[in-house]
Formats: sequence, structure tokens, C-alpha cells
Amino acid sequence: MSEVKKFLYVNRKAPYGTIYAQESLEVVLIGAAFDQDVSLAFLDDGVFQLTKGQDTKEIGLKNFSATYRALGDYEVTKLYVEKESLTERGLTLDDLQNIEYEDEDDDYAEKPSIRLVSRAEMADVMADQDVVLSF
Amino acid sequence: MSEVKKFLYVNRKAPYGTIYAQESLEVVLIGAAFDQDVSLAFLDDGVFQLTKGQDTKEIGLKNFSATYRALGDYEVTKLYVEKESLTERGLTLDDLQNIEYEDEDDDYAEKPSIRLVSRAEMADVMADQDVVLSF
Amino acid sequence: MGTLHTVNKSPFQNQTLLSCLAHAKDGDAILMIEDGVYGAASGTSVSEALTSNGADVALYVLGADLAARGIDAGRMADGVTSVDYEGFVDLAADHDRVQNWL
Amino acid sequence: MGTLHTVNKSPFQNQTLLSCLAHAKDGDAILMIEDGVYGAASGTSVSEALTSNGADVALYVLGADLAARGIDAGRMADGVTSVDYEGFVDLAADHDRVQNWL
Amino acid sequence: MKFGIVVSEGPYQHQASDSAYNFVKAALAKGHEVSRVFFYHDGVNVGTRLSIPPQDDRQIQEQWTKLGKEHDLDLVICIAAAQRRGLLDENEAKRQGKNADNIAEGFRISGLGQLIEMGIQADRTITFGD
Amino acid sequence: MKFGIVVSEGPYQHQASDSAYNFVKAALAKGHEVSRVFFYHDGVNVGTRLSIPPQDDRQIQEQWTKLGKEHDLDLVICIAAAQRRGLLDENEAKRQGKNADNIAEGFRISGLGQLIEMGIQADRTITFGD
Repeated sequence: MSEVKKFLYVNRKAPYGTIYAQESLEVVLIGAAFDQDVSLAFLDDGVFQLTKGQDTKEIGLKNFSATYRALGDYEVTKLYVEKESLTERGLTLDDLQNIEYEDEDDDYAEKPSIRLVSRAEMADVMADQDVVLSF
Repeated sequence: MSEVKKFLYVNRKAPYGTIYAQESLEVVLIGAAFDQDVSLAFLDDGVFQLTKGQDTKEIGLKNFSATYRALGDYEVTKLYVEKESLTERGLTLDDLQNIEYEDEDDDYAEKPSIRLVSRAEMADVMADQDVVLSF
Repeated sequence: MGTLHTVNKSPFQNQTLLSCLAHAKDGDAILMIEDGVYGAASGTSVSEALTSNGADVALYVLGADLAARGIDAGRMADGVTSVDYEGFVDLAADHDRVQNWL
Repeated sequence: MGTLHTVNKSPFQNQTLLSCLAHAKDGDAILMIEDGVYGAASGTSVSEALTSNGADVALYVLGADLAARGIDAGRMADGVTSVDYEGFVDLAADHDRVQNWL
Repeated sequence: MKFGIVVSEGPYQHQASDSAYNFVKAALAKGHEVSRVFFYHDGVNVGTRLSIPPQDDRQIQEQWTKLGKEHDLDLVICIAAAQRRGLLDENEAKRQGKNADNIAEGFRISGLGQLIEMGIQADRTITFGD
Repeated sequence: MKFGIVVSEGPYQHQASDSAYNFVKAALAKGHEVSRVFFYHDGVNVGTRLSIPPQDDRQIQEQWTKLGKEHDLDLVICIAAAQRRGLLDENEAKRQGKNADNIAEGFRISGLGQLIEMGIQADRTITFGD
């Protein structure tokens, strides 16, 4: 399979209440081995997946939030986060985890994986894909 | 079990997209044998359960809408429908099935089971129950 | 030929249709299926949002789901076209990609 | 002592919290759990609806679900009290009935 | 006080069964009685013994079986909902000509009447679902 | 044209598997190819052979098995999702020390890579879920 397709994983749901966020992340990790052009979109309640300080001890569910910080190691480096979705939820970039990757082409400099985009820009990202998988 | 409790079945979801409406009806039918004081509440998308003319042939699901008309035979005669929920959805009572029961205490006269109530009256109905089962 | 978006949730209960409308671009199409078909009716609290969306987006509804829910085809909002499952397949084939708003 | 209502859906995605607020009566309590806890934060597009509801309704949030989702207790809207599971049990016992808004 | 609990969503897919479990544990810890836990809709899937969750995740079915044993809980799976979804005990499998069953220890399959009966007998009925 | 299909919700509980079935039938009727149907999340439960739906209702698993046989469809159940939810084939049951399996004829259990591969190979990928 030499063809490279643009894959977008769309995350619009909050974590823990339902399993979609977690199983979406499992697809992304497996998919990383296929050398496709991968982007993740976080909009609507999906932005809640990236909040820092998640502590699931008392509810008994597995805390998978650290996995987002490991995405860079899998060369998943484009996490588009919609600004309007954050604002409606009273959040800013500061409320989200710091997610970075090492840029091979720039002497392994650490760069932010989260790209804050407007709703219109998110629409452009979505329109630029070959495969859109929604969770 | 001689105690009679007031049971309210709350229906807030549309039929067919998910199974809740159908399995709620199954509980109501079984529950009718227990001689409790039964009411049904239809509000929000739950009012869609009662629309007339449902035809599920093309989607392949079982059409259970006729069962609402049979509720009277099980002495389930109080179907509270919220007016505001209808209006927001562009519906009137005319869009709903005609559901009737025979009133034993009034020479078996046929009477409407649907009771159109305002949101405030629905809140009163809810506050007057012993057991509230939500679907 | 743009994106085919599908929406399968009631707009009276869930924000998904509004979010889809806010991200659809000129030349895209939106197909309402399952409980999403309630969004296709005129004279409701959400029909304004559907028909006055700024973009040049074609609106479709799956007739099979409409019939199941007892919504008369005469109640559909202006500009919404009813299709059957084969029409759904055609829409998917005729657009560059399908985005399912779940 | 009225009704304990529970709401388990995000108010940014789903109308359930608003419907619950519209049906709660003086003396009732609303407990936000699971994804419903997002409704307890201040400074959001829905926090006004929560705190300005006309009725005299006590507002609670399940702290365990709040912590899981990384919402700082300092971000809670005025008048919302955090409880643990034992507090949830107490609320259920202290009210005449429990209505779960699903 | 006597609590009756309804679980309406499937394990792992939805938090409902976890929330119910935490609530029941807290209620028992406070000395309350839990007269029955009724699994309905996709909630019936909590009672399969065939699930193999990741080792670093909670084991939902085992948690319920263990809690049930410790406190003699009546864990009832709705038969109508279970049949649609493929959750069977040995008797039902035999009766229906199926060559396997999958119910876990500590659960029993019974009719919807058990839900109504629970509502009548419990002081408070609480549903965890979606 | 080649379609890849994802089914993300459980049978009967949600209409997703019915909509997917109707879409696949229509696509095949129009001469398109369906390269794979991938069952994920609660969608894995479509593939249990133990379900006993009411006789006057549609038989979701049987419909898929039959359609799969007629058109040689590749019906793939995600192993990670299936293990959480208790959907096993004979090999997996043996390997995990479970004394029963419940997968239906015509389905196979495989990894998430099959979903990505489907996305690469299909001209259009469509998800039916919630």
C-alpha cells in the first residue's frame, strides 16, 4: 500500500461518560503504523478530551489522558482544536494539556502539536481530507 | 403486595433511532398487571412516539406504534403530553394518534387517554409520583 | 464535489445538526437520517436555522426514516429533498468524501 | 422534601439539563453526574441558564466526575455544591423520589 | 432505607454501570439496603462472563459478581432485553437450541415484572443510563 | 465504486446497524463494491450468534450473515472492542481460558489495522453510529 491518504479523526464527545474518546485514541495509535497523513480534530465536547488534571481515581475508570501527550512519538503531530468550542465551554488553551512533538526536520526541536483554529478554519481542515472517521 | 404506588414512565426520546421507546412500552405492558397507579409522560422528543402514520416498512424495524392504542385495554389511561414540546416540534394534537379507553365508571364511554398539559402542569405531574422510571 | 455530511440526531435534543451546519461549505450536502430526519420539518423551533444557513449547502432527508416516524412529506421545509437508500448511495458516491456527524 | 433530579449529559451537546431545569420545582435538587458535570462550570455559554433558574432549586455536582474530567473545583458556578458518592446517597435518601433525566 | 437500582447501558461503552456500582457501594457502606439491581436495555451486557477487559482497566462484570456475593445482592437481567442482545443462561440456551451460554456467576435472568416489583418494594428507585 | 462501512452501535439498541445494512444492500444493488464492514465500539455485538430477537422483529445478525454469504462480504469485528464486551471466537476463547464462544457464522475477529486498511482501500468510508 504505497498510497498516502489524508485521515482525519473527528472527536466531538467528552471523555469517560462514553467510551468513544478512548477507542478513538486506540484507532489513532494503531493507524500511526500505516504511514498515512494523520490529523485529529477536537471540536464541540471533544475539546474536553484534552483538559489537564484529569483524575479518574474516584470513578474507577482508566485515565487515558496521558496518551495524548505520547502521540508525538507516533508521529501524530496535528491536533486541531476549535477556538469557538473552547470559548463556549469557558476554556482557554491554558486549560488543555501541553502536547508537543519533536520536529525531525528542525533538529528535533519541541513544537506544540495543538493548533488552535477558528470554526471556519476547522471547516477548511475537514474539507481537505480523504477519509474522515468520526467518534 | 397490597400497597398501590404511583408509577410515572417518562418518555423523552424519539422512536426507532434507539430502542428506549419500544422497551419502555414493554415495561408499561408488563407493569399493568401489578395494579399500580400508572401514568405516562411524553415530553421533549418523547412526543414523537405518538405521531400517527408511522410506517417502518422501508427501514425494516418493527412498527410498535399501534401498541399505544391498546394501552386502554391494559387500564393504562393517563398519557400526559406536554404542549410546549409539541409546539417546538411544529406538532399539534392532530398529528398524534387518537388513543382512547373505555371508562368503566361511565358506562364504558370512550374517552381520550391523551391529556395535553403545559410544562408547569407536567412538572406537577412529575412531583406527584412515588416511582419515576425514565427511558 | 465537496463533502456529504450525515446527521442522525434529533436537533431538538442535540446540537449536532447546528454544528454540522456551521462547518458545511459551499457545494456540500447534508443528509438527515435516523432521528436526524426531525430536522427536516418546517415550522419548528429549528427549521429557521436549517433553511437560513449562509452557505450554499444542499439539504436531503432519508425518506424511509421520515416515513417510519410518521412525518408527512408535506411538512418538509423548503429546499429539502427526500431520497431513498439508493439516493443515499448516489450522494455518497458523487461527493469527494463522507463525514458522519455522530 | 421534593425530588432529586440527576442529569448526566453535557449541556453543550444536549438539551437535557435545560429540560430538567424547566421542570424542577421549589425545594427540588439537581445533581449533575457523568458528562452532566460540565454544566456546573462558571463562565460558559450555559452557566447563566443554570444559576438564573427561577425556582428555588439546590444545585449539586458529583465531585468524582468533576475530578475525572479535569475541571478545577474553583471553576464551579456560584451556588453549586460538590458531593461524593455518599453525598449522592444522602441526597437520594433525603428527597421523596429520584428522577433521572436520561 | 431500601434502594432499587436500574442499569440501562452497556459496560465500557457508557459510564452508567460504573456509576451504579459506585452508588451501590456507597449506599451499602452507609448501611442502606439495595433490594435489587435490574439490568435493562444494553445494561444486560454487564452480565456476560465472556468479557476480557484490558488488565489495567476495571473488570466490570467481576466487580458486580464480587459485590453481589459479599452483600447477597439480587442482580437481575431482563430476559426480553437479554434475548435480543444475546445474553443467555444455561436453561434458556437449551430451551432455544443455542449451543452456548454466557451469563456470569451471581446474575440471574428474569422478567420485567421484577423491575415493577422492585419499584414497589424499594423506597427509592434510581436509574443509571443514557 | 468501493465502499468501506463502519458500524459503531449495538443491534436493537440503536438503528445504526439497520441503517448500515440498508445502505450496503442498496450499494450492492447499484453494482458498487463493499470492500469491508468493520464493527467497532458496541457494534461488535451485531456478531453474536446467541441473540434471540422476537419472531415478529428483524433478525439483525442473520441478515448480515446471509448478505455476507451472498456477496462474499468481509465482516470484521474489532478484537479490542470485542474483548471488552464479551464477543469471542473459538480460538480467542481457548487462548483466554473461556469455556464458550459466541461469534456468528460469516463474521471474523481481527485488529484495528483492518479499519485503517479499509479507509485506505475504499473510495468512500461511511460510519453508522451514535
